[in-house]
Amino acid sequence: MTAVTAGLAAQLVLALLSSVLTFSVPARARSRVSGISCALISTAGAATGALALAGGRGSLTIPLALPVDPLTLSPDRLGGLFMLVASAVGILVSVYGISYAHGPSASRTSWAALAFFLVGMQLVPAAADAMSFLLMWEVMALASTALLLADHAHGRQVSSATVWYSAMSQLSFLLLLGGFTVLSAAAESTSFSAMRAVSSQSPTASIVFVILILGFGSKAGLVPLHVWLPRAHPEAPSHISAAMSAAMVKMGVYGALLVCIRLLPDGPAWWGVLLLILGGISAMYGILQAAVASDVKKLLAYSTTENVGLIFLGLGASMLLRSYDATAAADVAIIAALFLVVSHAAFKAPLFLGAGSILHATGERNLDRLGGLGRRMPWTGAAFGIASLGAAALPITSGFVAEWMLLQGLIHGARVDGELVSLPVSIAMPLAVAVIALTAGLALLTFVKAYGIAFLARPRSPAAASAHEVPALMRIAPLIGAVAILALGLLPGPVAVALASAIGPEAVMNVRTIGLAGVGLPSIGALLDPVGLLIAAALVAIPVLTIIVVTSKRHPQRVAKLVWGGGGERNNPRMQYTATSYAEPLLRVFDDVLQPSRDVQVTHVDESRYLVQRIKVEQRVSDRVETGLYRPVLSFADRIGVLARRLQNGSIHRYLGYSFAALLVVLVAVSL
Amino acid sequence: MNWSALIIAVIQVVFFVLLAPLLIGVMRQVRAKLEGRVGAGIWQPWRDLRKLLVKDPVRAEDSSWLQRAAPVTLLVSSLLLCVLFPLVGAMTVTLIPGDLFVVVSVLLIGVVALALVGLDSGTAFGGMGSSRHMMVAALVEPTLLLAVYALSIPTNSSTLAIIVETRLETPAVILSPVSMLAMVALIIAIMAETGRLPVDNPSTHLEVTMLHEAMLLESSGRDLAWLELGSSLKLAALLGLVANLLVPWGIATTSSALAVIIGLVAIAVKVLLLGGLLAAGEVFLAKVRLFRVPELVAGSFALSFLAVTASYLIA
Amino acid sequence: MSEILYAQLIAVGAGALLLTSVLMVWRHSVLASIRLLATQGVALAFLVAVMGIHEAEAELLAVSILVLALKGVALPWVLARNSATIGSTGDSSRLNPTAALMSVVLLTTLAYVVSWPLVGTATDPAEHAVPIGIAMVLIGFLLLVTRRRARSQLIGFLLLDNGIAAVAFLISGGVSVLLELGVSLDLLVVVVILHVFTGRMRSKFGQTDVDQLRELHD
Amino acid sequence: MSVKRLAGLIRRTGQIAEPSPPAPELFEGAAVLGGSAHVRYIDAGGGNDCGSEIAAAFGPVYDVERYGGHLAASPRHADVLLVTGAVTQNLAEPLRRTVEATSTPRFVIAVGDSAINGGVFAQGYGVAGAVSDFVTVDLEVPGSPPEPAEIVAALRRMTGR
Repeated sequence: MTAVTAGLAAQLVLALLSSVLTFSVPARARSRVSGISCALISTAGAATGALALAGGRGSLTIPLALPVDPLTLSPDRLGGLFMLVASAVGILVSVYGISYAHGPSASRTSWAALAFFLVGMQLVPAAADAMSFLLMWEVMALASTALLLADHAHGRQVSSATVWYSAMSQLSFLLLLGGFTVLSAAAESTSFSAMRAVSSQSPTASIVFVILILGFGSKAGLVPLHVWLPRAHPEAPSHISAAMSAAMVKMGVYGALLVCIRLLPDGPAWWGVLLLILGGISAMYGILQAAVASDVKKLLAYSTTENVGLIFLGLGASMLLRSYDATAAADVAIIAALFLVVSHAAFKAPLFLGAGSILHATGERNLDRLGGLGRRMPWTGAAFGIASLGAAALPITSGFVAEWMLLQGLIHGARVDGELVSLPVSIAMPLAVAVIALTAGLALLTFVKAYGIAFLARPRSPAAASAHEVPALMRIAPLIGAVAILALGLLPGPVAVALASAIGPEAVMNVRTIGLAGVGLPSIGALLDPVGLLIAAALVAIPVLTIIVVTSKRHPQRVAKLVWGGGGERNNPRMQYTATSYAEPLLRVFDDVLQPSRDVQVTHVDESRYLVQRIKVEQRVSDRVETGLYRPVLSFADRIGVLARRLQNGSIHRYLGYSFAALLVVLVAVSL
Repeated sequence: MNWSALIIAVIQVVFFVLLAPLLIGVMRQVRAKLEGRVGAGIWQPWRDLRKLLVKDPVRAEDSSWLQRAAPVTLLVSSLLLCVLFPLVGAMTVTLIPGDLFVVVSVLLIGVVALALVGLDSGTAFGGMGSSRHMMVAALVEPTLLLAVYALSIPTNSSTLAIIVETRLETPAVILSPVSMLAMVALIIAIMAETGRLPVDNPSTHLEVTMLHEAMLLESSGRDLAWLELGSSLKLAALLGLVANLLVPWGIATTSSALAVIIGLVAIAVKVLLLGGLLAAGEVFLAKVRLFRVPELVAGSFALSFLAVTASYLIA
Repeated sequence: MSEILYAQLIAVGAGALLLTSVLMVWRHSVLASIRLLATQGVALAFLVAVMGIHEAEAELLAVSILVLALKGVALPWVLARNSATIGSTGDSSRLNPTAALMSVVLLTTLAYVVSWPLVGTATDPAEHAVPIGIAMVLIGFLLLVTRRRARSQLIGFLLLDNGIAAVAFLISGGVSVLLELGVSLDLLVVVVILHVFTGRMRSKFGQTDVDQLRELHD
Repeated sequence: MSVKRLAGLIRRTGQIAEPSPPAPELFEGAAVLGGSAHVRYIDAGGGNDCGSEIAAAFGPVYDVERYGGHLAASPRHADVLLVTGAVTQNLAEPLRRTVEATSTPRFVIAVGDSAINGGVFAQGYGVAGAVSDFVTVDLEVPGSPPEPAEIVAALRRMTGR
């Protein structure tokens, strides 16, 4: 009975306990009690994950009555990492939920579902065999569906989002089921350790790889399987969307890693190319949609697709490089991918929680109607701002370190000590760098827009003008996330080493801590010390600040009534740029990709058609993947359904006829 | 910790703070001469800065702390560029080498600070400038990164100082088609990044045609001074980098006083010369339509991409 | 001359060829394209001359002079003269410029991919430049396909021919003078004919927008 | 643009700015500007005559820029406000706002008789008064309209060059 085992058991027990509590305590105490108990579940998960990441071993075996191996939970270092990430997010979400959850999302069902959602999510990476993996996966999926359905009362979007979400997550479940079935059939065992025996070069392996990647990809939100993200995230209660986007999506990533480096390591080169392409497309498409989105939660959802895309890009690049024996660069790339996982969890949680606070304070999700929140909600503003910097991958945040490592891995990948690795690599790497660069640039624009429009300038609507800072717990949770972002960004060295240890001992060779806590990549001779950078910035800033202090004594700042608007009276906030107008140039540039539908109606004055009375411009950007790929399939499915209905018209005779026909068929079959 | 590099870094910062306004002055003067005017003299930017520092800044009620913080951020990011770039000497401070991606991201900090100033002002023009500015920055980044990637390949290191040193030792690298393609791309990218013609007209008064200027419309006094100084520093540092990549000769590789002095003189001459050429060229350029800018950027992107692949596959 | 210098010069020539081809897609004005075409001809001649000097073949030098005379001077001159008389200006491309440039990138990459088996293992720097010749051919085709005006299509055609010539020189270390002479003269004839043709088109239909030429006249 | 053509252009244009007359004495208090006066031009009403003269003053012939004058795009950047024309009813308030929006120390120059005392427009039905009725005027440039040279002289008193 090791500590890890205890931790695993504790999570399960706490989950049951918390659901019992939820149903027993009275309504007014419910949120507090259940929230705290959920936080405890995640704390246990975090502790367990940390232990496992540090190398602690231990397994929890649950015997089944079925004639299959018992369910075994036994996290390795990698699993521990993901358990830690999921649990850390879980803690924030639970704490935030205590104050945030209200109405339907504070119901018994929701809180119980949250408990199971968290435990399922935290135990997926602990699974040591296909059965328990799929079980935990399904617990996670169903619980999240229930949570999403919480305020279904609020109209059709919620229910349609739920339909999309459950359809996609069940699809992914089926794919996983199929993939693992084939794999365990090949390995003649459901335990992951046995599955490693299957050769990665065999055709079976390739089939399994494709199926599983599709399954995990749809959970991770890769294009074209991302359609549920932009629907589910905006409609779910904000703390739930935070949990989904920051933690649950990562389980898809974990699955991909499980397949690529644990179950079927050293696969053929085209696996890497496939992941590279999927990731690149997801990154570009996601960030483009995010850049033109004006619903803040939709924007965040699409940016999740982008980040997952980058993660898969790193994974794919690492596999490609490894298959050409550029191991050093390969390790750097995959460590970078893991860093992206951690960093994305760190900044996406506060972003969604911040969006929740905005929603709570103004009732608005549409950036076009926000503004000036920075002064009205300083704490939320600070957290959201720092998280935006992280999402935009600017120093000294975690996102920057991750992207820096990824780029270093890529540019040093194409050559191993001066020798060209191979043609595909030398073409893939520049393309990958270009994709990352464009993605980073657009992410910059996206989050400058998100923060600038929402928190700066003047309120664009009465709701925003009357905004107020949110309760303490809802301020603290995002701020913790913000602190984490800065901590990861300032002290990346130890983190990177830990991540490398999750990959394997040989990966640890390629990364080390430099200076105070900077990260160094000895094998490719590059280093980054954010603290040093910060110190340098501080040093050069000192003279400037002294000048400011001196001059501002003699020349104090004067506050003028109006912003400069040509001296006119009419200078109202509606004149400011909105999120839509902010993204408009970009929309034009990428017109061919996004294909927005524009609709201009001009009404003339009755007297003369040369005088315009009113002009109405409507512009909508729809998800082309959805309209182009899913709609046809769905309509086809509808048609099948209509045909199927013909079979059942309720007449007894027809049913008797069916059974009679069936009987005849059986007889014929037997007689043959 | 190698102190010589540290000292050189300090020298670079101080020297470029002195040089940057002078560069702007020279460029304006060249332009004025070519337009048949007398020109305000090369010290005018200094006078402007001095004056702005002794004025009382004004800010609107609705604007936030960013109105004061962002200009400083921009200036600090530009100063950091002067620390990280190999301008006077090609040594690297041990823990903060001028790594290409770090440099680019430091550059972007300034870009973001400026964009936020534009948004914070809460005027129509501020938002417009900010939006256009960010779009250009977003589109330019791939070119920027790929160009520096191409330059980093021959040395197999992404540290600017090492790249410059290699070019100093083997000038053949400079003339190689790869580096030529990359330099052309890099220069176009820098023109776009620093808001020069043909992407942006630095001397315009028509708000509707503005990119960079439109974001400053609300700033005044010392805030404006920081923004102006920061932008000119950025231009000076980037020109200095280009100059050292094109003609690395004269840059100090040892920390002897003589070498440093030579380095100072060399970089000053290079930067001012390049600036003069730039200004002279700008006289004959018109600003392209905003929606032709992507075309320009795409062209430079194509060049930089070809530079990278070629450097792998030709040589 | 030393191997390093040789490689350097070949690389410079090849780079010039590639750069001019990209710029031809980039620029819209026909006159600019013609100037670029002339530059390209000079670069090609330079390339041939370098190879000639390196392999000490008088024939190659003769060819290079021929190339210079024809591709560097004669053809552009004919084109420019004709354009000047018509006062032709920009040309609108079917593809939007950004897409065109991106496809140039892809085509060049493709050229590298297809020529990798040929030159991947080669030691001669000249053969390493072969992909650029192929890329020129592809870009020439791109211009032929996307440009609207007959004249700029003609430029695409010439670019294509330059590409073929470049590949021929780089792989075989030079075709014989006779062959080159023949090809170039054919080309000259073609260009002249096409010019007469476009002139007629202009005089008959008022413009040379190929899109407008749908139905046959007698 | 070939170098030859460039050189030719420079030679042909040469310097078309007129030689500068001796500098007038510095306006008291303007020393703070230290030879750099950014100018915001406000047309508070009246005809466009003064406006065109100001435009001429900033043109290459009179070339105020050589004395450190510079047209600013926003009053926030401005040190000197050139106000022309008799202030009309509608523009009185915007005039006040613009002066208010200018960062101190600032100087207001009323250009032209109509700005100084309403000139021919005084008692016009739409005219609210002279500039000095609404904002404190530091310097006056008489004339209807004043010559560019006089406007330049006024600005030189600000820059002191």
